[in-house]
Amino acid sequence: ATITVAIAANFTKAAEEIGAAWEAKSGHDVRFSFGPSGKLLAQIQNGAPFDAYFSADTDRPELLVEAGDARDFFVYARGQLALFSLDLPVDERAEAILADGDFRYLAAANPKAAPYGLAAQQVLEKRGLYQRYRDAGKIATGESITQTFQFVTTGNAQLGFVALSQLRDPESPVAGKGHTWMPPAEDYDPIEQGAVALTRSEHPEVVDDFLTFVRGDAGAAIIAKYGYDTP
Amino acid sequence: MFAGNLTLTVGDFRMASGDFRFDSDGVTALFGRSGSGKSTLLRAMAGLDRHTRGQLRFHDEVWQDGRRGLPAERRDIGMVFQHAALLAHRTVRGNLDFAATRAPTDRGAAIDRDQIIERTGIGPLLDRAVGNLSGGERQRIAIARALVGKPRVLMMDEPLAALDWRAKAELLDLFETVIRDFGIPTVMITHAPAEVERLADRVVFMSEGRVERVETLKEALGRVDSPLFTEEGPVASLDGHVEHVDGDPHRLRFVTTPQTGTGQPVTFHLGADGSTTEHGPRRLRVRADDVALARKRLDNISMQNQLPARIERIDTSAPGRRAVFLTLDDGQRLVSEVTDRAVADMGLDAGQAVIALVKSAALAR
Amino acid sequence: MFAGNLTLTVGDFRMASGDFRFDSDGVTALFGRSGSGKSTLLRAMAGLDRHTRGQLRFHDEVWQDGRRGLPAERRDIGMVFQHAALLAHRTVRGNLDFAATRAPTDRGAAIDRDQIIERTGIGPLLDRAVGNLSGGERQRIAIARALVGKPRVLMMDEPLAALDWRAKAELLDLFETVIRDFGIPTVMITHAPAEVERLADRVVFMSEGRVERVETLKEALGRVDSPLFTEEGPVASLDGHVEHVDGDPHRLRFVTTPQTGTGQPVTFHLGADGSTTEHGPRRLRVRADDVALARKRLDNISMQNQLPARIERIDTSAPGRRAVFLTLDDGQRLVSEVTDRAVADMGLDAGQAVIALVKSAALAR
Amino acid sequence: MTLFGIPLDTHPIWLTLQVAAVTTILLLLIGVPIAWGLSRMRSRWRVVFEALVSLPLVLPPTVLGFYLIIAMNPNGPLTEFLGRFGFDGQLTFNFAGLVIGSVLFSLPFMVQPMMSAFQGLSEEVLDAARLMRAGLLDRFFSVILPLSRQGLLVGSVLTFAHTVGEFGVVLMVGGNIEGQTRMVSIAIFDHVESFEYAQAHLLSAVMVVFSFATLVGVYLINRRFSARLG
Amino acid sequence: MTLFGIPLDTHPIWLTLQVAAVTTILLLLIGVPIAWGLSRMRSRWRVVFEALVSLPLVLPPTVLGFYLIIAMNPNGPLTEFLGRFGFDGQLTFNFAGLVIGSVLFSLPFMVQPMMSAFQGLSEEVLDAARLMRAGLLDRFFSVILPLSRQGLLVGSVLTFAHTVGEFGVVLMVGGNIEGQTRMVSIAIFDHVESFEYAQAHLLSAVMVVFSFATLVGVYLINRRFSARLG
Ligand SMILES: Nc1ncnc2c1ncn2[C@@H]1O[C@H](COP(=O)(O)OP(=O)(O)OP(=O)(O)O)[C@@H](O)[C@H]1O
Ligand SMILES: Nc1ncnc2c1ncn2[C@@H]1O[C@H](COP(=O)(O)OP(=O)(O)OP(=O)(O)O)[C@@H](O)[C@H]1O
Ligand code: MOO
Ligand SMILES: [Mg+2]
Ligand SMILES: [Mg+2]
Repeated sequence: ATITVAIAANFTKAAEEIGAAWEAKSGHDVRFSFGPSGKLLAQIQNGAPFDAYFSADTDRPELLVEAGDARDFFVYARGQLALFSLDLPVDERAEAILADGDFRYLAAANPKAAPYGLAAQQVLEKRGLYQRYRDAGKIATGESITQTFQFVTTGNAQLGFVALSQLRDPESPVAGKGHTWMPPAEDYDPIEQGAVALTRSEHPEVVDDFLTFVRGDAGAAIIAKYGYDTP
Repeated sequence: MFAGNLTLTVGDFRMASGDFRFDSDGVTALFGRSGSGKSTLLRAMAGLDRHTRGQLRFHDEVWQDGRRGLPAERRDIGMVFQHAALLAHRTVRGNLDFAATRAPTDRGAAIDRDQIIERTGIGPLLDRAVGNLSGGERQRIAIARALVGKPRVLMMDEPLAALDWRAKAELLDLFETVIRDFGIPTVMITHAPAEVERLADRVVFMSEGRVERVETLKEALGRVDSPLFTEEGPVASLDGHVEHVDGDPHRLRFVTTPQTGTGQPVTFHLGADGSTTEHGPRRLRVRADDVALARKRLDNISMQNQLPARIERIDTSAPGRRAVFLTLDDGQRLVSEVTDRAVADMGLDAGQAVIALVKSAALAR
Repeated sequence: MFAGNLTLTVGDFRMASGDFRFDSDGVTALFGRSGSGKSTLLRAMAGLDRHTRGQLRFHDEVWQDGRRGLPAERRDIGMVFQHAALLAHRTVRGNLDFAATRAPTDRGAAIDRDQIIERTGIGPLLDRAVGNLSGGERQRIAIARALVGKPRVLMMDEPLAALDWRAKAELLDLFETVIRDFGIPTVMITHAPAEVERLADRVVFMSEGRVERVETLKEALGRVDSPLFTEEGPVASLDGHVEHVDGDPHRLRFVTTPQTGTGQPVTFHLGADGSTTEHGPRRLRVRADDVALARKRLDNISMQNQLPARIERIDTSAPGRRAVFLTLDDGQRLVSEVTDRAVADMGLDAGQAVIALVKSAALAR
Repeated sequence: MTLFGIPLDTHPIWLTLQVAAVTTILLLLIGVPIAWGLSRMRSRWRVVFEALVSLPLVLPPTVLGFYLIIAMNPNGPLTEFLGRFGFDGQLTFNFAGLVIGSVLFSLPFMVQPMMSAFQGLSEEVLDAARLMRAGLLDRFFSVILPLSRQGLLVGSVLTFAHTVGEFGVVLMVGGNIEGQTRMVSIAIFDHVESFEYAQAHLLSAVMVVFSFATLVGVYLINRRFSARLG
Repeated sequence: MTLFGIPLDTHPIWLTLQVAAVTTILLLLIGVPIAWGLSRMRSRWRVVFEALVSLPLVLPPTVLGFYLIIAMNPNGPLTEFLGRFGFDGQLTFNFAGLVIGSVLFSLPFMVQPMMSAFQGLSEEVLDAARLMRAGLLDRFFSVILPLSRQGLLVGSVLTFAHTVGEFGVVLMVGGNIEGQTRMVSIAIFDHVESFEYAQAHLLSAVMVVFSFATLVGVYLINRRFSARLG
């Protein structure tokens, strides 16, 4: 059978690799629909023919479970926030650079739309900087973590909060370049990415098989490879 | 037959024809000053303006009844617009084809397409785009296009205005052929009295948006105050035909057709006239200015036409001038314009026999 | 003075004027058949087509030299196009204003705008949009617009084609006033020999894209094979002026202007002529067809003008027909067309004194 | 398929061209009559309709898409309404959805240029066609459309190009389903998301080159056609 | 500000209207001459330029935006080039960036309709204007533009409406900085993303109503103007 799985855009690469591995193992087919988590949710709520949903957060999938549209919620990955800059030495003196504000733009994802954005906001708030930079118009806001990443890697923003997975990806355009600092994990709420099986699926067993695979060792290995923590 | 009463308001201008009724066969001329509403009436008759109101019948077909008009495309009219209105996306040939392919097939034999092309002289233009033709060329194409559509009625808005005299003459011949031989009722707007006198069977006079009167050509030419005369003074138009003098191809004369049972044909020697291309039925146009009167025949004068005539009546045509209406031997009318003094000196009066002197006469064109 | 040699290829048509040179003062008529390239030459002279090549000088200004042409907007030409070419986004007044505001201010007194509006009869139209005017109205506005621009040269492409005779007559008067009183050199295309004879000082004959010849009006009227004559036969044009007979406002006569020192003015009684609106210098147009010849004065005939004349020469104008060129007492020329037989019967020959009979004469218009 | 050694999934390309072509054709069928109707409308309400036509543009595409999937929800009134006529499918997340969204969003691109072309037609020429017995349909195809071909060209080019590049609406309404509703614009987006920049650039380049060639071709044909008719 | 009890941040609204207005004006200044030049071009290369003009449309907006921020990045050649003329700012993430992006993306919407309007002008009328001593500039403003106002209208309406609704390019090039470059389209999107549907609907409604009113106004003015001139 063929199942269709909606995947939060930040998980694109990992999902493709997982999908290929599962297809080889199970003999079933999986097709993906990548997109921003919010759009995928709206689509599911309006009849999109998806069998499972991998969000970038936990609120959205839970919403579906509450509405009775989904089941079997689980966290499939835990994202890690990273501060990245092409030329500012954030790896050495991140706190000072953040505190000085001696940069024109800091990129961060939109806290309303992306969990990494909320995490970045929390990191800055912890240091009492968020309001200041926001009011000063120094925060360039990406609608997704990908755009945030592009703002930084193209040099339009001097530094930015991105996902560690984006830096760890071997094909990342900045792999091995620039400077990275990992804010302490306790400075922000865990970035948990939740998945659910959708009740409208016509092949619940196949979906279950796929989700089981994701949770299994093979899946976890791939997920970890792309820079996510696994539960 | 056209009968009706049409109104059409365009902007500030109100065309309210009033009742009119005229035979449609042959040629009807619409005559009137610029801005008098000729084009507006023609458009209303063709059904081109949906604001047209009133009544219009063509024979027993109702073309307009109140707000309801028969759609223009079903009136079967061939129209020549004042500005040609060619289809810019088609060649000359394409324009003719457009009309031809939409012509009713059961009117097959009507008018020969090749002949129309030849007579309008547009043969060399057939494969040209219509965007860059000269003014006269455009007009001739518009005429050809209207004719190849084999319409039941032909309507033309100043079709000859942009043409040189030779093209005019050729097209007048063509119109005459088409109208005479194929009996296509024609309504045409023209500013040229000479065209009216040459072609028209009746004249619709328009003024300030109104049909002032409808007269047969004879009637229109029979009153001295006719609008047709304001330019050149009174004119007579005689029916007859052209023939050779003694078989000499270069000498032509015009022989009139008697209008009464006892009438005798009258012969006019024709002047040099570049347009004298054809024989057969024609009209002869004689300006009153060109007709002198004498009591008897004169010799030793280069006056070719000295015709016995009887004075029908004498009207005042302008201050100090009289129009003398004459009846020729064939029963047709000739007019002479002379001064009051000449009438007095010569003692002219109705009923008298006189000699009408016409130096040479021009064919109406 | 215009002098040059222009070529311009548009599509398949090649206008190659050949060398030409003519005075620019007064009126120059461009005359030729439809499609002969008149409009093309006029456009080339105005600098409207960038493919124009060759030479053109206006007095000592170089208007065209090889590929380089003086931009049209700097040639200071007032143009009346064959199809009016009004600015659709402006009212009638806006069209006049467009030209007026761009006229050189130092030509202030030239022509009075109000007078132009009155003479073209467009006063009631001033606030109208130009989209829905009648054909004649458009043309009159185009003429007014060209004049209010106070151009140095006036160029007109069949400006009178769409007009009724009265509008024609009024505008011809206007042209004459403008050209005479303000000395605006004018080049105009027309198909009507009558307009040429009324207005032109010289005629540029075009044929197949070539300037065939340039002649003064006298020259053009002095040869029997003139293209001006193909329609109506030979015509004479006499200079003179109109005046009242004995102060009677309704009786007019035309008195010629002697051309030689010893010449005497000749008087013509005028026929009824609706266009006889003005006095002052005019031209009288007399068709050869309308002139009869006699050996002596005739009585008892309603012929008003019996003028002594001398036969200058006798040409063959058409098979069987002769053009008799006559010199009047004032030194001007009249032409009479008679048959071969009349010449033989009356024994006419050059040098003889005869009486020219003109029933009544029409003013050229 | 690979090009310059870079893997290239051709399905999105074909899909995009199909959607763009179908959208353009449908808009010719829908937009042209709307434009004609509006251009001939004399009522005072005309301005309202004219404004309505342009409204799809003022909403962000994804938001428009959002409203569209709500409106076309399989349990929504529209699908139900169609159900009464025997329609038992779904309007969204399939080819139909892509086309519906694209048609709606590109409507102004077709209607506006056509309206202005129609308004520029010479009344007298249309009258001449009527009198040559051409009824409305005949006139429309044999006179009105050919004389408005500049407007047709502009409308079609804008519609086609815009549909090729459109992202927000097709993402929402189509659902970006691999092998089914993934259009090139989304595929490029996906490649960027997963750092497959080479593939993203290649796909962009392919679309640009292809579109460029198509446009040049269209303009060349138009030029020939215009030249022939002066 | 609150409307119907729903909070409404008005800054994005003003910003959007400003960007749309400035973009429309700039495109009139840039696009109209381009359209004129192209419409008078007789060279065989013309078709190439015509096609180029439409190309911004075939790339997805976010991808176009991505390429734009690469091209305009503060260390890139363009900024460096401008730096030689004393420019020491940044091209992206500010009002200038929003406008540059919008101008580029909306170029075809202005150029295409204007080109077809220019091509429809009567040569004879332009000739008449020349002979009334109107030089090229004079002619352009007093004859060519007024006679092409249908094209101007279409171009301006499409440009304005499209800029109001555009999302992808302004998001990338503007940087979506709150209070500075956050346009309405992004604000609506944000509200949708964060389940603030009431605010999303309200903001959408405000933009739709406002745009509708603007368009109706524009069409009414055009109608008056046209009616006066028949
Ligand atoms: N749409 C319109 N709005 C306002 N006035 C109009 C409109 N159409 C025509 N007119 C006016 O109606 C009058 C009659 O026009 P029409 O075209 O019928 O005249 P015409 O007799 O054919 O004149 P011409 O001999 O000059 O062609 C003119 O004064 C014209 O300006
Ligand atoms: N762009 C063009 N392409 C091809 N032929 C052209 C073009 N422009 C004009 N012609 C042709 O050149 C010839 C001369 O045209 P022109 O307009 O100068 O004639 P004209 O003497 O003014 O005639 P008319 O008296 O009919 O106005 C015509 O046969 C016309 O068809
Ligand atoms: O849904 Mo995402 O992963 O925030 O782009
Ligand atoms: Mg008329
Ligand atoms: Mg001409």
